[in-house]
Amino acid sequence: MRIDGKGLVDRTKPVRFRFDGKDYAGYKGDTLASALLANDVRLVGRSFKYHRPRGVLTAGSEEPNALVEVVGAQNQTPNVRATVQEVFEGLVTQSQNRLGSLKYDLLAVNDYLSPFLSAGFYYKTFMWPRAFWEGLYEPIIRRAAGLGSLSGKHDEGTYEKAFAFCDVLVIGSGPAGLMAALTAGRAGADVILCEESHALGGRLLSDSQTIGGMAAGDWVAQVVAELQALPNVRIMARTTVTGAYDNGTYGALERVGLHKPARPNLPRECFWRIVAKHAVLASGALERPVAFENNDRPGIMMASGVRTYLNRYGVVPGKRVTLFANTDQARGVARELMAAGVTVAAIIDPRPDASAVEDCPVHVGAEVVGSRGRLGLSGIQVRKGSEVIEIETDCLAMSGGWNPTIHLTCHMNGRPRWDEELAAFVPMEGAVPGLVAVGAANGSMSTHGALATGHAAAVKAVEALGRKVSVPVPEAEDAPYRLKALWSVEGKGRAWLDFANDVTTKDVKLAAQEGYRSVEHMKRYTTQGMAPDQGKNSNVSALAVLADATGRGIAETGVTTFRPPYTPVSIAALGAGGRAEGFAPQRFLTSDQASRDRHAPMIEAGLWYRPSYFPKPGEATWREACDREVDMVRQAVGVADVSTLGKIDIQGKDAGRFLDFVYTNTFSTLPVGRVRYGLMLREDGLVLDDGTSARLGENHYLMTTTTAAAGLVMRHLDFVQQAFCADWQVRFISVTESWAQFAVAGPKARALVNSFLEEPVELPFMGVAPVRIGGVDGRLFRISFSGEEGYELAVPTRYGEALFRDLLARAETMGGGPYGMEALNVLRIEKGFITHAEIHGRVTAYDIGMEKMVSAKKDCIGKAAATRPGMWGPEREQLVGLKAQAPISAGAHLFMPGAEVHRETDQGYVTSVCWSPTLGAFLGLGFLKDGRARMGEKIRLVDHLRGLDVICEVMNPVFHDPEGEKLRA
Amino acid sequence: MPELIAKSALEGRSLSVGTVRLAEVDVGPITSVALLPGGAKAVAKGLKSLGLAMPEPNSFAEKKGARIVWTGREQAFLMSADCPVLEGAAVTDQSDGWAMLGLSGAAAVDVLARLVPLDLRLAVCPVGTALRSQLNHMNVVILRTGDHAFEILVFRSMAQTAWHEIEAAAQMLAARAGMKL
Amino acid sequence: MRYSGLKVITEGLFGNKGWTPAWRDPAPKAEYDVVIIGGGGHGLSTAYYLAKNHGITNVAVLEKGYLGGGNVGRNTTIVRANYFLPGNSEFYSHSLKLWEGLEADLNYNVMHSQRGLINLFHSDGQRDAFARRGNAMINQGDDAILLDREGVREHLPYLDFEQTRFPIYGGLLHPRGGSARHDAVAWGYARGADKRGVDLIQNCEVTGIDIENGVVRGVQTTRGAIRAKKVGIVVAGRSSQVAAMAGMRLPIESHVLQAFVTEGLKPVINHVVSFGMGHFYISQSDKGGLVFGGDLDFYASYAARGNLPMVEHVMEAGMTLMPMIGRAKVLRSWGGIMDMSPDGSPVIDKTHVDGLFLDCGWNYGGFKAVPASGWCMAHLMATGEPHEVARKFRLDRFATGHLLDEEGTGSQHNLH
Amino acid sequence: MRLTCPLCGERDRREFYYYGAEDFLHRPGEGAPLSDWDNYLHLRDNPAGVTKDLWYHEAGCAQWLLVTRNTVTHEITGVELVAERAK
Repeated sequence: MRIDGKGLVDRTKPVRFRFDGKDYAGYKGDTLASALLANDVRLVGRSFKYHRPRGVLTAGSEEPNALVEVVGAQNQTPNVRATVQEVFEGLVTQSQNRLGSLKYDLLAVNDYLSPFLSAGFYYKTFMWPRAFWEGLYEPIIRRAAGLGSLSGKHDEGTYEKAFAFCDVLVIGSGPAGLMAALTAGRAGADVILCEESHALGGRLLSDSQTIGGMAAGDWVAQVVAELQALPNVRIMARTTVTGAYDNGTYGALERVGLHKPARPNLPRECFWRIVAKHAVLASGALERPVAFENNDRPGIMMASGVRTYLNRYGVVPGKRVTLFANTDQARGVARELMAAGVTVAAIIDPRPDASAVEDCPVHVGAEVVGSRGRLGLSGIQVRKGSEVIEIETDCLAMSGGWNPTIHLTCHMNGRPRWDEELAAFVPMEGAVPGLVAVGAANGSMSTHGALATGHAAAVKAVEALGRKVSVPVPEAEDAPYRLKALWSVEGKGRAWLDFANDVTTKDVKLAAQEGYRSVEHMKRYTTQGMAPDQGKNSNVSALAVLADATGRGIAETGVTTFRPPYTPVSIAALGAGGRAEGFAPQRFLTSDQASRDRHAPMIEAGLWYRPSYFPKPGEATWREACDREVDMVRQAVGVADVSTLGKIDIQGKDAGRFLDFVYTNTFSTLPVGRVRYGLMLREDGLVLDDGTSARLGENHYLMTTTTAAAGLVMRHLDFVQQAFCADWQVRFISVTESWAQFAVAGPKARALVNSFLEEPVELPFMGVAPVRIGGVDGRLFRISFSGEEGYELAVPTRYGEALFRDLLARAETMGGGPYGMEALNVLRIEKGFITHAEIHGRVTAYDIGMEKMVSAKKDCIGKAAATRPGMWGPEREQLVGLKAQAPISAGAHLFMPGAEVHRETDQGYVTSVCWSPTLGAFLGLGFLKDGRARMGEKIRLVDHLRGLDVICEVMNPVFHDPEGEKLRA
Repeated sequence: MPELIAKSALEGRSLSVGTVRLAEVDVGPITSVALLPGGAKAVAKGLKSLGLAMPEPNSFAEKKGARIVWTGREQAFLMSADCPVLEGAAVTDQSDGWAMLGLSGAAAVDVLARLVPLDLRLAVCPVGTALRSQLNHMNVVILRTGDHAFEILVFRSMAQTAWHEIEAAAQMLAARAGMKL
Repeated sequence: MRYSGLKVITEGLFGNKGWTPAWRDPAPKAEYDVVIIGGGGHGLSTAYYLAKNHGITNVAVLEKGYLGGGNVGRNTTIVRANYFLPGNSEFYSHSLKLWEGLEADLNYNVMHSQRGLINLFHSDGQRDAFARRGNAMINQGDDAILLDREGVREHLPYLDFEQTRFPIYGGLLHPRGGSARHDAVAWGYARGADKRGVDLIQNCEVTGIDIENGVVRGVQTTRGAIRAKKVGIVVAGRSSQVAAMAGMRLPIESHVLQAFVTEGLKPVINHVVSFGMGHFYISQSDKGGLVFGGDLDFYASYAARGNLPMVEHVMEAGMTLMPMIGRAKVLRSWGGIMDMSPDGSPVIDKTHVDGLFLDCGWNYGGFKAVPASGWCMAHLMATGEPHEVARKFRLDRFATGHLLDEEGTGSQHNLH
Repeated sequence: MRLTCPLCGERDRREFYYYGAEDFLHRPGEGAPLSDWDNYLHLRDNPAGVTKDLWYHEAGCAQWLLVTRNTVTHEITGVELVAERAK
């Protein structure tokens, strides 16, 4: 019901929205919860386990009951707090976690079965027969559990992430936060003020008091106006600081577009990483419920919630309101309701010494012991001494006192301190370096306390920044906070602690009875605190009940750990930018467009895209194209872009010495103008990478790495140089991106290459020379990864596309053309060249038959560790070639022909395979126990997954031209 | 003989979104100058011919169209000028390895705040600052060339991704514009 | 007390008044035959199998905090046997078989659910590597099925097959893989061990290990000295500190691994799914929360909490792979302390001290190993000989080069 | 988490690569026994408290850093360049 003359919603701007198929009207500034309450909708959800009818409990993000689905055009958003979601024109929402309608939820039967569904019941049953767990019980449990639903469709929303930096981060804009922001802002510090709600002011918007002689709302407006005018203050509304991380880093979620209809490019949410030199936590406090029998009916609400709906939204959730509270502060709710013309049927105050003087009946020393009303509250039972009276009411405002909102102070493992007087946990000072809790978050419950501590923390922060400031603290109420702790009311029935997960005092007591006495055991056994509200409404009360049940004090019982996020954060916001190709950068070759023009399917190679093959008309499969390309290279000439290989330019007098140290073999003796294959080990003796390095000048080398290991090798070289030889005359830098490099291979390679050169060069095998191509300085290498006479032609990247297109055009006139990754792979397997399929991190130089490349004359990285006894010898699997007449597969395992096939008879495995058009056979590379001693043997290849069982011949892995005559031609 | 046509990474592309302008910038030659141990004096002498010196960390300097940018320990990129002979340094041509993106406009700093984990407040990052960092998952060098202007050096092969991500950030910012508290 | 459906009903009818404690809360005795340091999953299962398999019941489990408070209570609950190196594959195969009979054995429903685990691959090379793994699994007697892209689509239609950065080539399905309710495993073993006479002593921190002439004599604790003929160190997460009490320097570096759970949702993910091109794996709990994680934060840490870069990486991986989870909200994030070894495999071995045994180095694969680790550690402690499925988990294998490196990333602790 | 690179200044953890303990700097000399290599490559003090470890400013200046750090609180008390460290 809406009350005239109350609230901050804009009554000139009505808004239509929908809930469970029915249209309602609210106003701009309403939350879904306030608008539903204004429309007298009390039943908004069903509880998690028992499917009990539930209504709005709070007016904040801690809401455990009023969770709904927001339905969008493409996606729906589950578990949205109706108390946070602002209404807008066209908002469509629906209730969740029900089977049937919200009113007639078939799963409400669980409520009648509750005696059998007590804490941990599932650990004790559903065990027999075994197959029934997965087949029957578990699917039923899974369907009944859960809350809202995802649509199952890709989230098409827009999300954003951002960084921000400031001197002082103020978290919360109640009296303490505003005062802190104002103080720091006036001092000239860079301030970020985050407020979870859409409006600044915190609880000053929810109650009626005066600050500095003016109405609190006016004071808020004045301060906000000043802050907005300060260029050094950034106000972030609708922004929840969700986590405190190391070294002054905070995570924060800004709800950018959730209060508006979707718009192109408008982020729904933005996840901020805020780095702050100082932080002031002014997050206030959360009111806690009291556990009494059936305290979960729609219409039973937190007193602070009732107060917020009245003052901020102009809504009363009932016609006959009752108040059950154990503090003087909560009385204000009743007074404000009465002042607004609402009937307050009774105040029930458990404190025997509390005042009985109000303009309504007051029962002191009394407790609410029960309630009635199936889908909404209709009455309560109140016990006063031995007498139980019935009071008609449709809204009970309850308050068991306040818990300071200390969560962020615990995110770095800080343990809070129990304050007996407040009957609450307060932050341990310094628990998060640089963060100071103020106001109610630190147990200063009065408005004056909030203003004073907010001011003091800001003064301290700005002084640490070397600034000075003088801001008077305005006068405000400073009433003492006086309560008698009341966690639960004695009674027989179920009294809820954790509304969201349906955990009652009985469950907590049962946990204690069964030995789950540690607070962590209790939490895990009962699931208390694990629901969407993260125990905000129940943690302290539950552990108080546990403390009582185990005969310990609350301080001794301790709390469970608060972990980030403070309120749940969508995966999409935290993962903004990751959608589709955004997950990792895309790297494109200069030949990319030319390859696509020829319809080459492009495949991911690390971050790069490389052509798989170049189909010709009439070729139906990749194999046809691949076979043709292999043949083309072997018979004529092929061109491939190999620019993705890592290239590192190494200079200095000690460059050769440095290469000797990082490679197993020697490079200092390499003549200028020559190239050598190098093998690089990790310090643990296993192969890191391989590649060729060229000596371009006396003190100048060019190292090549594999595509996959380019970054790894650079990091490795940096480490070796900086850690072990920082004083050597050597410097290096990546030139991978500086050069476009093309392999030209085949019997006609020389002719093709020479047709490009201003002056033809005669290069020996493994030679390198500077060349000029069409007026451009380039480099020519005579190296081969195919076994044919091969060259690599390098030009500055800007000329890459032109050179590639020209190379192809001329190659085609010679019966040649481009070849892709598939053919490249076949060519190198035929030649027994290894890639990271073979050097997969578990192989030694010995395993690949290169132990002789480990120079005995010098130390090198990995040399010593490779001598460990387990790193060599016949027990190890060694690189072999495999040849078969039937298809074989990489990933297959090897066995002795005729032997049984199981782990213990396993002899090795296959790493690479191909059909070799050159040899007319299926070829493989693999690792076989003591393989080098077994050339010529037959071996059985078994691939269960692909259904292959083939006898292969074990061979030297260099199948094609084993003497290398073609290379040197 | 072939006629090799040069192509920059983004072929000189430019774009405006809201108040932000993004364009590929041609900076001419880029040369890495890495001091060898004991080489500082000789390099200083060589750079003097351009009126430049090895820059302090996190800074760049310009003289008569030439620019020298700090890029690491005892390392700098000389841009927009041919590199003189420098004894005492490893000198490596980097002209083709990078693409330079110019980003300017009142909201340029807000665009970068979406992508770069750096404190770019003017007081902390004044004009003349050069920072090696990341733009999302890409390594970059970021130069503050004006109160509202930046230049971003990104690996050439990733230029398209960088472009796309900056553009997307700018569009989201533009969509926010006009939304008040 | 025996748990059963009937018992739940009768207790329910009588107000659940008859349930008795799942375990006793005994004071430590002056002497035991065996002391197990560490009341986590592995320590509790070791005690359980010492009693059950070897009849050794004069055993104390000493726990610094509360039972099951370490990694067994803060993992992502995945149970699988999909290793490919001999030494690992037989061990995890044995463990999975124990899981399959665990409810009946413990009379405690640990909710072991074999929902199937799918490792996705995104290139031909990855497919071949997974084929090698799958074949090894079958050679070991376990199960594996190689799915192509369409096969994956049948199981996981919600993946982004069109736009994801690294296309889905297929997946390796391990039908017997799945998940379990982590706390219940610790509690089930605790209850089983307690029933067989083992003393479970909580809030009892070991402060020293008594060694005389190379022979272990007992331990010093915050609750007094306890003599013991044999002592087992089963404290993954704190192995280096406890081993240091016996003068040992371990091949272990401690790292933080974060994990995440969302608010409850109606069933949407049936399998356990892992992404091959970023660090991301996910399943949905019976309560409805999506439980997921990624890689280590990568820096050595005992803080049991992480930082945002890895959080964001995990979420970005989730968004490129299965953007339908975008609107699920992360409810809670936490961290566990991992014993990272230089080859990614564990140690179950004797030490240089007679009577002192070590079970450590579980990296981030310790949960599924709980049954077999306890089984093999109990075997080792009872017989003095390694169990046949754990004989390669030697402490000296790094020195000798007999590595068990499934990832192939080498002697850098955080890369496994 | 933020580290202060001696060259680049204070930066987000995401710019850095982590290797491991300081031990990796103390490479055994030629001919050292294999037990020295076991110590170097594998065995670690792994303290719950102050440690020194190796980070690489991969997205920044490409320098290796020796960081003094508390593994329990994550407090960082010192960062030096490996290439210029006091030996």
